[in-house]
Amino acid sequence: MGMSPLARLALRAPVPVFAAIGPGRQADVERLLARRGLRRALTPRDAAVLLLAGDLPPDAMEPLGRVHDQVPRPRRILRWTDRTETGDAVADRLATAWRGLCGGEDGDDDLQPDAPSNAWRGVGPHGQGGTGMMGGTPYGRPMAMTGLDIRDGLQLDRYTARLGPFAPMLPPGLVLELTLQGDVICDAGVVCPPFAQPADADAPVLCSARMLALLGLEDAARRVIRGGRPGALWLRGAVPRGLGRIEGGGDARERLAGYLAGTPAALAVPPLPELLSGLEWAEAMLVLASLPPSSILRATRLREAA
Amino acid sequence: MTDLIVSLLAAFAAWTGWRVFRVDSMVRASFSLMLSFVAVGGIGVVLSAPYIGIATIFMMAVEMMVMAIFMVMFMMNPAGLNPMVMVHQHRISIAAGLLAATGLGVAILSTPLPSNPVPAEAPVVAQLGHELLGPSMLIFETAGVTLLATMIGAVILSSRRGRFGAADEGARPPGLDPGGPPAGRRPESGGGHHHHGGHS
Amino acid sequence: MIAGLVLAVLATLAFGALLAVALDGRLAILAAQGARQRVETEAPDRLNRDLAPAWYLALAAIGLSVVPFAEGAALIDSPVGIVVWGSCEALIVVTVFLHGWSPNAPFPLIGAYRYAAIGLPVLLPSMFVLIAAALPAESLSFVAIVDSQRELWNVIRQPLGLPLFCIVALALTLRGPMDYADAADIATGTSAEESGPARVLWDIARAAMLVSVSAIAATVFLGGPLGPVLPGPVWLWLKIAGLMALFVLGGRRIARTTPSRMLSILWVILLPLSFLHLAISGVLAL
Amino acid sequence: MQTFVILAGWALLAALLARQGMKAAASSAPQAAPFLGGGTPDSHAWQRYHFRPYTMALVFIAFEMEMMFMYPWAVVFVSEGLTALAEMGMFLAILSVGILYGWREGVFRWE
Amino acid sequence: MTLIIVLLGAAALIGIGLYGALSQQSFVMLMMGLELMLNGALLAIIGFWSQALGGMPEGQLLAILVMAVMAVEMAVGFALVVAIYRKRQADMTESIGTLKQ
Repeated sequence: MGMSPLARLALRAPVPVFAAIGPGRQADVERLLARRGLRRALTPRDAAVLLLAGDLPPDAMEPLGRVHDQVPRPRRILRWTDRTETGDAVADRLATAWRGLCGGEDGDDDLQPDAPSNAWRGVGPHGQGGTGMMGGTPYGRPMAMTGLDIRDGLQLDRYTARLGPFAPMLPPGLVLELTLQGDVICDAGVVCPPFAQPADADAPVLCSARMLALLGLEDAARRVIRGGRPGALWLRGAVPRGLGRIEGGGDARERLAGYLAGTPAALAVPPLPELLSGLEWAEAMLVLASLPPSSILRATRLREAA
Repeated sequence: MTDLIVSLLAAFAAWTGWRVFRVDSMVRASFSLMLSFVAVGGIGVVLSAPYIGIATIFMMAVEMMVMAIFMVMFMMNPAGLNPMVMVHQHRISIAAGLLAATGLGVAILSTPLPSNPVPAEAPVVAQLGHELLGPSMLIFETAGVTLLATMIGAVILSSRRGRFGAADEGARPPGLDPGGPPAGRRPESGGGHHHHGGHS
Repeated sequence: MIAGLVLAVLATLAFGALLAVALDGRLAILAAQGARQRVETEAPDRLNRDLAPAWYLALAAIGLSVVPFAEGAALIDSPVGIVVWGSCEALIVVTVFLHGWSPNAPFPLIGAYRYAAIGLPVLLPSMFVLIAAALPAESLSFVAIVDSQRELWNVIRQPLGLPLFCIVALALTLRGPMDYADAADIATGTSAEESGPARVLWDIARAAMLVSVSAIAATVFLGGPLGPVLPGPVWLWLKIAGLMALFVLGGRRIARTTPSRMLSILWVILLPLSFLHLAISGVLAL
Repeated sequence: MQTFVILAGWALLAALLARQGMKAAASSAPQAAPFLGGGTPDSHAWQRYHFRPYTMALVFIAFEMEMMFMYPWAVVFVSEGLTALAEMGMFLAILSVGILYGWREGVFRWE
Repeated sequence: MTLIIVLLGAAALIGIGLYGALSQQSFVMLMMGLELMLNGALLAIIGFWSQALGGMPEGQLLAILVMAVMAVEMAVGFALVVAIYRKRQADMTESIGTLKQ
C-alpha cells in the first residue's frame, strides 16, 4: 500500500460521526458515541459518517436528506435499525466505513435535488435576485424583516428558522420554530414533538452528560457516561442561579447537582414555548438540556392538547 | 526607500478609504476603514512615531469592531445582498471632496514646508509621558472628564431603562383595535418595508 | 542575525503548533479532515472566509516576533512591544468576528457576535496586566521587561498578573472556559460551516496563537529566556511548552458559563481585580 | 522600517499560504444550505443583528481610550514617582465613576 | 519630500471623507466620513510632528487627542443612533430632520 504518512495518520483518527437519532434510540447512541475511537461531530461539516439510529417517521425523511447532504464528500450513511445489534458491532461497522472513506472510496451522493431554495438568477439590476433595498430573494433566499424586540424594544431584524429534528443541542426529533433577534429567542413554537424515548434516556448519567457537553466539558461528559467522575471545576457554579426554574423542580443548577448525585428528576414541566422564549441562546439550550427527555415530550404534548 | 513605502501606504490608505463608500457590505466598509487607519499607523511606524503609529492600529481595530457591530445593527440590508447606492446630493459631494483635496494639495505644494525631522533614537514615548504628567496635566485630566461625560451620555442615550421610564414609550402609537398595528403608520408589507432608498 | 530570528520564530510556531495539536489529541483528526471536501455556503463573503484563518496565523507570527528569544534578541525589537501585542489582540477579535460573519449562516453569526461581546472587554484586563509589568521595566519593550526580571520574576512580584493573563490567553485562543466563539450549544459556532482544509487551517492558526500567547506570558511573567545553565532560547521554549500544557489541560477542566454572565464577571470582578493589580504593582515599583 | 517590513511580511506569507493551501470551496445547492439540524431558515442569516450588549460597547470605546494615556505614563512612572501615581489614580478614578454608573444602570448584561 | 507625500495623502483622505460625510444618507455612514477626515488630520499631524517639528511632544499629544475625539464622536454618535432608532425605527439623516418637528 503506497499510503502517505498523512493518510496513515488520518486512519488512526476517531471516526467523526454525526448522529441522526430516531425514536427510542437516544440512550443507545449517546452511550455508543462516548466510546474511544468514535467522535461525535456537532455539525455535519465536521463529520464523515452519518449514523441513523432507529426507524424514522416519514416526515423526518426530508430533514434527514438535508443533514445528509451537508456532510462533506466523501461521506457514508450507516443505519442502525436492528435493536439487537450491539454497540460493539456498530462501532466496528463505523470503523470499517471510515477506513473505506479514508482509503479513497466514493461516498454517497446527494439525496436532495441540486436546486436553490428559490429561483433568483437574473432578477434585479445586478442579477442578484432582488430589487430595491430589501426586496426579492437575493441568492435564492429572502432577507430578514424587522419586528419588535421583547427585551429592549428596538425594531431590528428577526431571523425565523425551524431547528431540528437532528440538531445536536436539542432532544432528537424535536423541531422548534424559533424567531431570534440577535441571540435572544423572541418566539418559540413546537413544530414536531421529540421522538418518544424509553426510560433509559432519563438516566441521571446521560442527563448530566448532556449538560456537561453544553458547558464545554466534552471529555467530562464522556467520562461520566463511561461511569467515571466528571473531573472538572466550577460545574454547578457555571450554571446561572435561577435559570429555568420550574415549580417543584428547582432551577437548572439544582437539577445538574441532582443528576451528578445520581437522582433522576421528576418534573411537571410548563409548555416549552413559555420556558424558552425570552432566553438568550446559551441559556435556552442549558435549560433544555437540564430537562429529562420524557418531561420535554410531556411539555410539548401539553401544548398540543390545549 | 522610506519615501517609497510612505507613498505606497498613503495610496493604500486613500484607496481603502475610498472603498468604504463603494462596497455594499457594511462589514467590509467598516474594516476597509480600519485598513485605512492601519495604513496611517504604518506610516507612523515608518516615520519614527512608533507609539502613535501602533496605538492608532490598536485603538482603531477596536473602534472599527464596534463600528461594524453598529453598522450591521442599524443599516438596512447590512450585508449588501441587494447592491444599492444610498446617497443624496451626489454631484455636490464629489465636487466638494475634489475641491477640498485639490485645494489642500495646491496649498501643500505651494507652501515652503519647514524641515526639522525628529532625531533618530529620541525617547519619544518617554517625552510624551513627561509631557502628559507635567505641562499638559490639565489636558490629560480634562480628557478623563470628557470620557466620563461620554460614557454617562452614551448610557443615558442608548439604554432603555431611563430614570423616567422606558425610553421607547410613546414611540408606537396605540393600535386602532387592541393589539393591532399602530395607527398612522403604513402596514408592514413584505419587501418594501420602510423603503427610503429612492434617491439613487 | 535577522534571518536566524525569522527562522527561530517560524520553527517555534511550527513545532509549538504541532505540540499544541498533539496535547489536544487532535493530530490524526486534523490529518483526516485536511483531505476532505471544503464546503461552500450560500452567498458567503468569500474573500473574508478565505483570509480569516490567514490573518489569525499572521497575528500569531507577529505576536511571537516581539518576543526576545535570547537576552536582547527579538525579531521586532520595538520600543513599544506591548502596544504591538495589544494591537494583535484587538485584531484577533476582528479576525474571529470575520470568520463567523463570512459564511452567512446562523450559528457562526451568533458565535461571532458572542466573541465580540466577550473579546472586547477581555482586552482591558490584558492591557492592565501588561502595563503593570511595564512599570518596573520603565519601558514598553519586551526586551526591557525581561531585563527587569533579572532578580525576581514577575510571577512572584506581581502575583495577580499570570492568573489574569491566563483568562485572556484562553479567550484569545478560543479555548477552555472562554471558547465563546465555538461553543457546543451553537454547533462549534464560527467553525460550524467550515470543513476540509479551511477547518484545519483555522485549527492550526488557533494552535499557533496558543504558542504566541504562551510566549508572551512566559516573557512577561516567567522571565522569558532568563535561567541558569541552559541557553536562553531553550529556557524560553521550556517555559512556552509548560504554559501551553497548562492552558490546554487546565482549560479543558473548567466549565464555561453563559456569555451574559461572563460579561458581567469581566466588568464587575476581573476589571476591578486588574485595577487592584495595577495599583499594587505601581506601589511596589516605586 | 524593519519593523514594518516584518509585519507586512508575515501578513503576506500567511495570506499566500491560505490562498495556495486551500482549493476553492465548492458544493451543490443542498450542501450549501446553512446547518440547522435538518431545519430550514426563512431568510438569510445576515440581518440587522441585534447585538445585545450594545451599551457596553459604547462604554467600552470611551473607557478604552484611557489606554492611550496609560502606555506613555507607564514608561515615566518610576522617574516621576508619586506625581504619576496620583495623577493616574485621579484619571482612573474619574473613569471608574463611569463604569460604576454603567454597572448601576445594568449595561454589562445582555440587554 | 516625505512630508509632501504624507500631506498629499492626508489631503486625499480629507477629500474622500468630506465626500462621504456630505453624500451619505445614512447616519452611520456619515460617521464613517467624519472618521475618515479625522484620519487625514491624524496623518497630517504625524507627518508634521515627525518631519517638521523635530519631535515636539505636543505633536504626539495632539495625535492622541484626535483619537480621543474619534472615540467620543463614535460613542455619542452611536448612542444617538440608538436613541433615534428607538423612537423612529430609522437610520437616515432625513428622518433626523423630521424628528425636530
